Amino acid sequence: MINKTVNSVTEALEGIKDGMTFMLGGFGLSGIPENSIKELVKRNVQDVTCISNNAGVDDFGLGLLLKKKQIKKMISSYVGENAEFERQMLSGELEVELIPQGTLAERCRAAQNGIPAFYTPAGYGTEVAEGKEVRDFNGKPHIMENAFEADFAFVKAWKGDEAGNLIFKGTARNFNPVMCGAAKITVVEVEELVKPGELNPNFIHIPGIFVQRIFQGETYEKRIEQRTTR
Amino acid sequence: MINKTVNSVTEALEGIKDGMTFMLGGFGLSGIPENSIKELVKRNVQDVTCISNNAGVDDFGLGLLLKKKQIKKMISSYVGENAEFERQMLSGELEVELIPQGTLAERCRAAQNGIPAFYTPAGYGTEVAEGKEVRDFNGKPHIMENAFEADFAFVKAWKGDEAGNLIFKGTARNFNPVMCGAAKITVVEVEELVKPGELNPNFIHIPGIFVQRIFQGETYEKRIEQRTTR
Amino acid sequence: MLDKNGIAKRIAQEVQDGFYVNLGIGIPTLVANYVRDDIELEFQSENGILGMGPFPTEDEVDADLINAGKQTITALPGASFFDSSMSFGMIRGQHVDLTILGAMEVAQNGNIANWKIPGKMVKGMGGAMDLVGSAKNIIVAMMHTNKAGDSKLLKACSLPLTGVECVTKIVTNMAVLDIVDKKFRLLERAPGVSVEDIQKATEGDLIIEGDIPEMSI
Amino acid sequence: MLDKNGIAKRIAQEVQDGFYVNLGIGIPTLVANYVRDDIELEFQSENGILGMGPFPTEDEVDADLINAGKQTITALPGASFFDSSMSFGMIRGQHVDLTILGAMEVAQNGNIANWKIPGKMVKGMGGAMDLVGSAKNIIVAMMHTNKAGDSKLLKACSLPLTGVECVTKIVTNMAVLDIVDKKFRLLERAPGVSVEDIQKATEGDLIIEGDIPEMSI
Repeated sequence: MINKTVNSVTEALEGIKDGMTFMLGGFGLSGIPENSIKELVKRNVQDVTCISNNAGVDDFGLGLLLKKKQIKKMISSYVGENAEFERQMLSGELEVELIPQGTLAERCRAAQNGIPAFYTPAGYGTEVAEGKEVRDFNGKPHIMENAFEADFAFVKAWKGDEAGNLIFKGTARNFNPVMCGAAKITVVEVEELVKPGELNPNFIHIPGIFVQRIFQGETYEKRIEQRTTR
Repeated sequence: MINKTVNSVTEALEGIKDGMTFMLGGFGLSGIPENSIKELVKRNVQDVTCISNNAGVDDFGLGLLLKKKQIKKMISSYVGENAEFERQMLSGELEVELIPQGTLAERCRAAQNGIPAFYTPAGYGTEVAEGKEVRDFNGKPHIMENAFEADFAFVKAWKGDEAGNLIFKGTARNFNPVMCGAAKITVVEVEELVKPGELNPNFIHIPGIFVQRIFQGETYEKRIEQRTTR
Repeated sequence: MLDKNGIAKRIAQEVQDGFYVNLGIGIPTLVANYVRDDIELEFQSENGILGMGPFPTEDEVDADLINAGKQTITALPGASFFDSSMSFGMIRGQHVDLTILGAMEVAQNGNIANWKIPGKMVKGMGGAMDLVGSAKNIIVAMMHTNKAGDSKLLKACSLPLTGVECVTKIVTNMAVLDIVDKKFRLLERAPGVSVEDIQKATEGDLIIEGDIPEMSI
Repeated sequence: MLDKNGIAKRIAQEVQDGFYVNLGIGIPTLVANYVRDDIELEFQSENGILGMGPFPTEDEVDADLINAGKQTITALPGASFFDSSMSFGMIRGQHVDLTILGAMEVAQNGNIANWKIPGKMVKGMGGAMDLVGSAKNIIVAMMHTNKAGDSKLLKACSLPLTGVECVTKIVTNMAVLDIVDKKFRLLERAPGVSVEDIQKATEGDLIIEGDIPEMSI
């Protein structure tokens, strides 16, 4: 068993530098790596490119990095919940690349799996296809998309063991599994870190081989964006 | 909940025809759809193309179809355990397309996921690359591979529920999950068919949307090829 | 003239037995409330759940269980959770039978625009481009005209596109239409709305054949 | 001259702390028996397990738990099971650190052939083409010559290739070699084997620099 545990978020983020590209898991505020994000804010790393489906809200998630203007460029699919984001984007302070959500997921998965490029129909005939190769398969046009390249992936799992094996919970799974192993270094924070053998090997969502560092997060706010009840 | 259960293997294989292309899960004899294979032999469907990592052994698995000369073409990665197979292939009775195991898996997964083509380094510079597009990514040559097209996928899972949700066990998982939804009709046999809600939704390997028909297999021999003990 | 719930009610009639359905944010979400209960169907939400149930009670609220609109939800028996790659595999692989989504504009060739107003509003496409790029069956739910009274059913979209020649049906507060030969074909009128009202509110070419029945909802 | 276990023992020295290792069928499988127990490592088997353990006891035998050689195995604490797509994602994505496999022929440019003898034997490549197409670190374990006494270390492969310019190291019953400037470089001799013996048994160009030490195994 190869032990992937580190003792703290400080140790987990060793090696982050200005100008790097980060992947961050989560959909909306669900399943975001809260502890790693806080540490990124604290270290004040600058000019970073973030690949993340959303950009948080004004006072939580990636919104915290946006507020401090640490982000040079965002690669996302939906950013509608963040006023500061919109302001920085429309004023030109923030570079933004919007791409289809499924393409975002698959470009992560491609990086994880050593697939340099693939074809998808998503975005054909739209701005998204500009400058990309178009090719027909079965009479239907598709565009070629490339695997992402990133320096760090910050992932949040529910449970993990010391070997880096991960289990996610509910819809907090989202982009987290496909970002594991999709960057040079994958940093995972978990709600509960257990000993090897405590997780059923049949129900591990992501094997430890895709993870370089794992630590137990200190606290989780798990903020809900739209608390809707019946 | 959309109910996918059928009452028997007979009902499950409704619509199979001579000349069709089938995908069959399993690695060696582990995780093969034993009941569907028996029924294919019984129905004596002819001139079929089989996409399956291996070709069984002389008297079990796909070997049973080979013996009856039901198979026109095999698409596999490794066929070394089957003397009758080798005889038919070397004599030219059987058409054989050998492709790398990872490419086989990914071409299934591509079909499942609506990815018509992708690039892989596997097989570059070998017979496998003949006639295929070669393209450099990051200075390394890759070949383009297409998603498979198949009429039926025959899959074996450990447990399944009436909604078609599946759980596999151990290394009997292998190619089974990636073939679900990769053919026009996916037929799944399980060791244990349970009611919806009995499987933990967090630990379902394949959601029912990828499955058209599910039934409980009558018996499982689960033959072991290399019984090795210490 | 229909309200939002009326549009949802009418669209609910399009949902068939055995359908996996993806509902967009806004009016489409309301469709779930009006589907007949004698048919089998499952709702997929692209953030990673199949078998989505109603909103939770206060006790059931779980931050780890939301839909694509970031609303808290529940999971029905037979539900499953999965990652974003598999979720869009379901969509791209045409395993989802019906997609219902909103739009800012629809053109008579089936083009749709719903993610960006240059210089003003840029929320992003989310999963919409994947959905319209692959779905066999796409119903648009929207108001017939915008707040300024301008038609949203156009000869050509003026906003950046979400997808090309993909919309199959449109249900608005005034009418049900489909797309035939790159034109809008009027199928049904909303209660109290005349064919002339619809003609006036539709910029694109409109096919009107025979008597146009009133919707029954 | 080494026997198969000797080759495996020597290769075991190449396994480093923290390595994920894929072992091919045959001699490579034996490597697991000789790895130092003071380092952390995990064995991956491409049919879908990471953290593969030793063969089972009679009681532990499970038809649903085999390795890529179809042998019954066990799973260690911290193991995981996965499908073939993810398994080859680990391989193609270069997450596996070391691949050890057998060969029929290796050429001095790093080409390898191990899956087909035209007209005679066609077992198939299994996962070998994926492994050699992506692995950063490929060690070939094989006999220096074939049963007829002909060299398996060639100027150019005569059999259909498995991969091109990919082999990094070769451990045979006679020697340890790596590949430099498209030539074989002799690194170590097996006990009792002279440099001349190796020269005679090697068809490809051989770089011999200084004294060639005997292996310590």
